[in-house]
Amino acid sequence: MSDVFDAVMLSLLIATAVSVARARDLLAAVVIFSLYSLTMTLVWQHRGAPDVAMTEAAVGAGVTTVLFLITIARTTRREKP
Amino acid sequence: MKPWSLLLVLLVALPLVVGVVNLPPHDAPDAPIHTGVGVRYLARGVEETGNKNLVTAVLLNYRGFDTFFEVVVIFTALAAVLALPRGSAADPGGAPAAAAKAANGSDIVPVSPVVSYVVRLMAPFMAMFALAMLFRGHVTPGGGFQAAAVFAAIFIALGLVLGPTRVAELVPDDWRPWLQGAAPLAFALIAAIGWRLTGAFLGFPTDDHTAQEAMGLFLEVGIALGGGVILARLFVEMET
Amino acid sequence: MNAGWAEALPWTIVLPMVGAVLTPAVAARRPRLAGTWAWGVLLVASALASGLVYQLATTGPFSYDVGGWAQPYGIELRFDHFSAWVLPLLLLFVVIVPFSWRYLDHVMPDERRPAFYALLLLNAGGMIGFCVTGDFFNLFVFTEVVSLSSYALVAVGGRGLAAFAALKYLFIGAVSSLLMLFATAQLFALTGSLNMADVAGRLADVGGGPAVMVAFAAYAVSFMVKTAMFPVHVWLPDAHAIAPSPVSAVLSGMVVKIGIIGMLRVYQVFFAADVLELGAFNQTLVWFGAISIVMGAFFAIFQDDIKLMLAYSTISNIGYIVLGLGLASPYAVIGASVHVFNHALIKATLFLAAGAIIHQTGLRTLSDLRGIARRMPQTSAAMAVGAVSIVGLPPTAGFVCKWYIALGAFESGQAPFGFALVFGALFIFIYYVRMLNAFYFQEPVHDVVIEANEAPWSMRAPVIVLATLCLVLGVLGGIPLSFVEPAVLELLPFWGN
Amino acid sequence: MLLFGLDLDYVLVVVLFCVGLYMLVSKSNLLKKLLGLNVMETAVFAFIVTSGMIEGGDPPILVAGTAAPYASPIPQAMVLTGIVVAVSVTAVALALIVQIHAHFGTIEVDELKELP
Repeated sequence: MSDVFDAVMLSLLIATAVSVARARDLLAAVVIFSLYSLTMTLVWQHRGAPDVAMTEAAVGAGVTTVLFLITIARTTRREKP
Repeated sequence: MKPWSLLLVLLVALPLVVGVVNLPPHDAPDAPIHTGVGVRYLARGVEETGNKNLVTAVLLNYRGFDTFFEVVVIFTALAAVLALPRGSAADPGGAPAAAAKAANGSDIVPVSPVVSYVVRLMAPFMAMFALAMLFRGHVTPGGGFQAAAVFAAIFIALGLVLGPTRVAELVPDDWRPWLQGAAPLAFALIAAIGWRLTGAFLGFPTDDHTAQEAMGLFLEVGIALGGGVILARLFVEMET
Repeated sequence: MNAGWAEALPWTIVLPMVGAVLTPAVAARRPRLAGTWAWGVLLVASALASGLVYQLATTGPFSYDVGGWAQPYGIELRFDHFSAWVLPLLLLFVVIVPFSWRYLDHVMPDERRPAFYALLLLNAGGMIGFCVTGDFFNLFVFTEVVSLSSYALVAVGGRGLAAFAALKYLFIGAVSSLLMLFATAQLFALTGSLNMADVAGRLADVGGGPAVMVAFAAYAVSFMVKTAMFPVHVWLPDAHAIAPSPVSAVLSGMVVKIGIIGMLRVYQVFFAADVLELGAFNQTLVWFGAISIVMGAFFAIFQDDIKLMLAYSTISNIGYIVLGLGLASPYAVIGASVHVFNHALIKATLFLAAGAIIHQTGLRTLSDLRGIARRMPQTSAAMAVGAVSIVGLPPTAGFVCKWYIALGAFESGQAPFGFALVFGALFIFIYYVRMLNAFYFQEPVHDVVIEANEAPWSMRAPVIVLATLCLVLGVLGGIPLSFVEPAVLELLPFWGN
Repeated sequence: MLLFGLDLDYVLVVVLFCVGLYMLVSKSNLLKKLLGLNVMETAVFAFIVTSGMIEGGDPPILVAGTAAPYASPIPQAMVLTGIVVAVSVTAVALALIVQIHAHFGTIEVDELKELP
């Protein structure tokens, strides 16, 4: 069971990280990045680090994402090819 | 794909892989990480610090000096953002374009009344959640930083609904410098008190659990308050 | 355990930090008060630091257990001969801050000053902490305080290019910090401890191996980036040239040196554990150092912008220090350790003098500043002293260190590098002669230059004090040399080769 | 998890680190670079948390309902500090990016380099 959870989560991590790199729409990239952080949160919760998981969820996925969104609103949403 | 970047990444990846696969297996109970200094924290942490959550014990007691400068790092981020040129024309570093944009009035996107209502309804409950994390941090997961992030989230959510300037008014101007510095100042104060009580900088009286708990709580409140205000201020500074 | 001045050790770090946090409150009504406040805080911190150095001189290296936790369970602060660098560092800050009082008039409006001085104080406090900590993770935290404040200080002078230079610096610096965190985590996974002395003991039990080697390499690369050595120097010239002059003096003179101090700390651990064969590594340092010397000097020749020229000369001088460390012979290492300080002094002189000229004329290229010595004789004289000093001619501070490093090259039987050093000095000589020629012997082409006046006293005095120190330390150069000698001789037997 | 004798958890961390590094060095957009840096940071944190795990271990919170063995608390404290540092660096970088955009009207390095 645990191995299945690990395998799913780890592949999700790689998939999200690569999608962040590939997304041309910056808004999408930021949202996927926040998904990446949240996946990481689950992994850490699973690995006996609830404190770290909560901090990452609040700071890494929450505050960082909001700051990124504000920046996109003030700059640009498209990545030039 | 840019070949040079790929080559660089591979050049970095190779040693890293060699480094990590040669580490002791991470799950094993006899790995150095589980036989090193951590043994004492697990064996005597509760008795020496009064914290059942040993992560909090490490953060505030054993390695409180690190946490002191961690909160200094967030303060540095705020000082950095405040030291950067503003959009005003009087500012030698400021650009005229930004000044024009600022004169144009706020560029806040109108928020739907439903979202606005929900945010205002949720704010007190989120605050309660943050307080629960703050005051139960020594026995359950959570603590000052997490509470700070939730406080900041409340600020930011309200800011999106009401506009950043109105949220900024929630903190009186006279208090602002003290609230922003709350976390490092709390640490400096506790360090001095510990020095007085135990003769060691940032020392906690190991035999007096009431005093220990009070000092720990003071630090957590300081971190939550200072961290929350700084994160919220960063948001306001970037929005305006 | 904690006797005498040792009690002041944590407070010396905390004082500038708390001073920084209080700056906005102190200067809430009158923003200009921030400068005076920062100066006062630094003066008190220097007084504490002199107490620490006095203690070191009388009783030898000492340590302080933060929170009273016995080692290796808490964080240890350790004050040894390399940490003594905090005193000159603070004294240089004490000279640089008054210079920025008036200098900032053209750079930023009053309301941003409290944040600027707060950043300067945080930078100073972070560097003190970096030099005295005896704990690997604590070292990382202080690195971040120093780096983050440095990124911001680069950008305070203007939008646009300054922000872009700062951002480049931030990206490279953040990767370097990450490598450092990675190395720390790896050492922790290998030994289960973070205290430097304890890690050294446990590493000896673990023995060598690829993981230990990778941890060492990660530290080495991370610190090389921080010092801006040859292959990873690209961030430095723009960042240091575009920052306001007092900031350039801090960055070029002091912040890049944390890489050297960090390297010495990591050496102390890995050498004491005696788990790595370091001959090849030292040889790499020697080569990169030599290339940095020649390349930095070479690029400096083609710069018209005086601050850009000084920035390239920093790369060259860092090359001298790294070359000295890599040679691993007593003379060379002593010379390199002292050059950490002497270069800071000389670079501060040059950047502040250049800043005074830029502040008075608004011009910053050699071709525009022709003939400036007629109107600003004192500043130009200081600049000349700095130039002679950095070339390494005898009666000045720069001579002693470079002489020692060259002696070291011959001593360790690597004479060709001694010649590289001389060759580099020749290049450096060329570009400073170019500068002095423009300042003293060419006709002014700009009306601003013809009508320029000496800078106000708050700017002129720091420049003159620093230039005088360059001369004084040239004569009394033996004092710092004999001060670091015992520490170096203690470290050297493990250096390997 | 082991695969072909390699510690897969650790190797995965290096893979994530390299994805981030690749973004940082090859993307021209400054925001994408910064996202890459954040991916790298999170990967290093994952490495540290993983190094503190123990087989069948509980979180290091010594209350009723948990039992030995416990995961090591020190790596977790290190990561908490690291996360806060990371968000500080990100905030400063974003402020700089906003400034660059306000001044030059672009955040693509390729275009910024062509400006005089």
